[in-house]
Amino acid sequence: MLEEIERKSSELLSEEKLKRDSALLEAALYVAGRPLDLKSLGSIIKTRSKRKVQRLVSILMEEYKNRETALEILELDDERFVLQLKAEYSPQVQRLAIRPLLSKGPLKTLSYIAYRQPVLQPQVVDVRGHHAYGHLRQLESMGLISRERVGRTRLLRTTGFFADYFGLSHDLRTMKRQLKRVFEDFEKTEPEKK
Amino acid sequence: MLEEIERKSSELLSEEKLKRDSALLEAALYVAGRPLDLKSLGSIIKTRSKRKVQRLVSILMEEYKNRETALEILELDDERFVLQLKAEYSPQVQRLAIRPLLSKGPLKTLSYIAYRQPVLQPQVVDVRGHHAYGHLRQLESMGLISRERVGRTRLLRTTGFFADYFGLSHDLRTMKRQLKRVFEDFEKTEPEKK
Amino acid sequence: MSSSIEKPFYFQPPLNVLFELDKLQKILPWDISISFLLTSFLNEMEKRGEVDFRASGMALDSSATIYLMKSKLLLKLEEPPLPSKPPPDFSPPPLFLPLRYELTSTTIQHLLTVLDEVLTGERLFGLKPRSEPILPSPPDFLPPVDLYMMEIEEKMKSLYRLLRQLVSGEKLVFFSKVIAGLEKLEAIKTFITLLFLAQTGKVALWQEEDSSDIFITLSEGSVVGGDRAEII
Repeated sequence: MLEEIERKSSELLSEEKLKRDSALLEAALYVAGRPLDLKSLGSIIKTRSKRKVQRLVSILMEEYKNRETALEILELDDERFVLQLKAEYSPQVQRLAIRPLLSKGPLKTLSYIAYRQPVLQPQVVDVRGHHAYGHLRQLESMGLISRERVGRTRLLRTTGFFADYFGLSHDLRTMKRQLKRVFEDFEKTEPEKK
Repeated sequence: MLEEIERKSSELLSEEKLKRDSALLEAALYVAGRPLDLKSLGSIIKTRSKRKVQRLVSILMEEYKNRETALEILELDDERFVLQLKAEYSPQVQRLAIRPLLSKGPLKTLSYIAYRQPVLQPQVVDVRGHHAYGHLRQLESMGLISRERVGRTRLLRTTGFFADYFGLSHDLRTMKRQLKRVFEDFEKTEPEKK
Repeated sequence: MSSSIEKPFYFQPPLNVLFELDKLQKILPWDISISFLLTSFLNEMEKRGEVDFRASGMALDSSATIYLMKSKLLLKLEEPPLPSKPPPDFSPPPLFLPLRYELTSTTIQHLLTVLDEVLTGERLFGLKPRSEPILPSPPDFLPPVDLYMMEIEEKMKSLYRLLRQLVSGEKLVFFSKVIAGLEKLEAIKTFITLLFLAQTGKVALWQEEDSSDIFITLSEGSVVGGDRAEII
């Protein structure tokens, strides 16, 4: 009898823990608004077991599917997961997005880095002026660029998050080709801007 | 017999419509990331009936409550609704948020401006110290305050976006009353921090 | 009254204040009524029928000192009172920042629009993108530094002369005017020389966010150093 109670209570406890971990993963996916890999998700629930994370996210995905709501959790090719708005709802609510990701100055600096990467910090400051130092700090803290020490300076690149945000490839060469292509198309359609 | 089928099909149709409208409202709340009033929500599902919107959002709120997830839909004072992460999950996942979150210093400067607005910049610096200059730049760039030139100094106010973000009223007097309540609650919960 | 033979009557309180100067330092001048003391002193002398001129002189001197002390205090009182620092204003606690996902309005189109502007700027400054991101290794042969500096100085002098001609009454010169008709390479060299001039403080440069041209002003009293050449 006592054993039975103990078993039940430990079952309840582990179920409680499962629920909490699952909610934490949902919280992470919601707040990030971008794909997260198993490692990042694992770090949130303090586990290194990819299988455990995979299992929990799968349950969460299933739950979202059953709810038939506007949101979905998707698994991407490379074991990454994203919580996002179902594409069909996007047109009706897009106009509610009113805040830009970045103001114009930092966005300019970011665009230059994306186009010329990997690029040395002094070159960016040359082109963008001394305000660029502030922009770089901001871009780095938002996880849009990385700054790697090279000798006495830093080498700048955009991050995976940058690629995800703008829907570009994670492969640098592909991304640059994509950017160039879109850029050329864009220049063609806006000739008065030249 | 035919009538019965017609009734059933129209019932199904209206249920379908209800589900879709509810999902659209969820989509709107998700995308906006700020409180939305009944009018804005109504415009998304193309209705002017506030009652209808109210009913649908209430169902959605109830659903979120029952799901026991990391997210919640809250109704604010003035018939506005917001979808957000439950506060208890915030510490574990806030590092994943895209935008650099405000640390305690800038948040305190923001509190002061909100409470004393419209307030002159030197007064803010007087109370909050010289770090406040940096805070003001950050708060302005995030669209939380505006700085209007007045003679040789600046007059500071919070923006409409600020009110929305923190779920406060757009009416200055009401907002100050709300803030007073928030601060009093804070003092009650953290008396040692005075 | 004159119980002591050694001590004259004016060494008794309260008159002693006028004759024992060290006592004076310990008493608040406001507590001393000069007129009362002097009247008592005179009355006492009259009563005794003896006039002591030395003691009178001392009493007069002490009275003047006490009077001076009072005046000083009065002047001090007249100074505007120090503004008492108002108690610090109520500093409310930080607001709780709710975490919400928010779809931002920035799209790849926005990124490309600003990229177009940045690349135009890059072209304007003649800053050739460095094809190799790694620091270039030093070439085998470096021109002697002195010679190089002399050359730069010559170039700076002649550019400065040209700028003075172009200014002719106006306050500023447009960079586009300076390089009008020049080959691309020459334009780049001119720009670099201009940066050297700016660095020595001979000229100041600036640019408006919405303009592609650089404005140049000549500063007569050149200031060396300083961060004057800010390119936006």
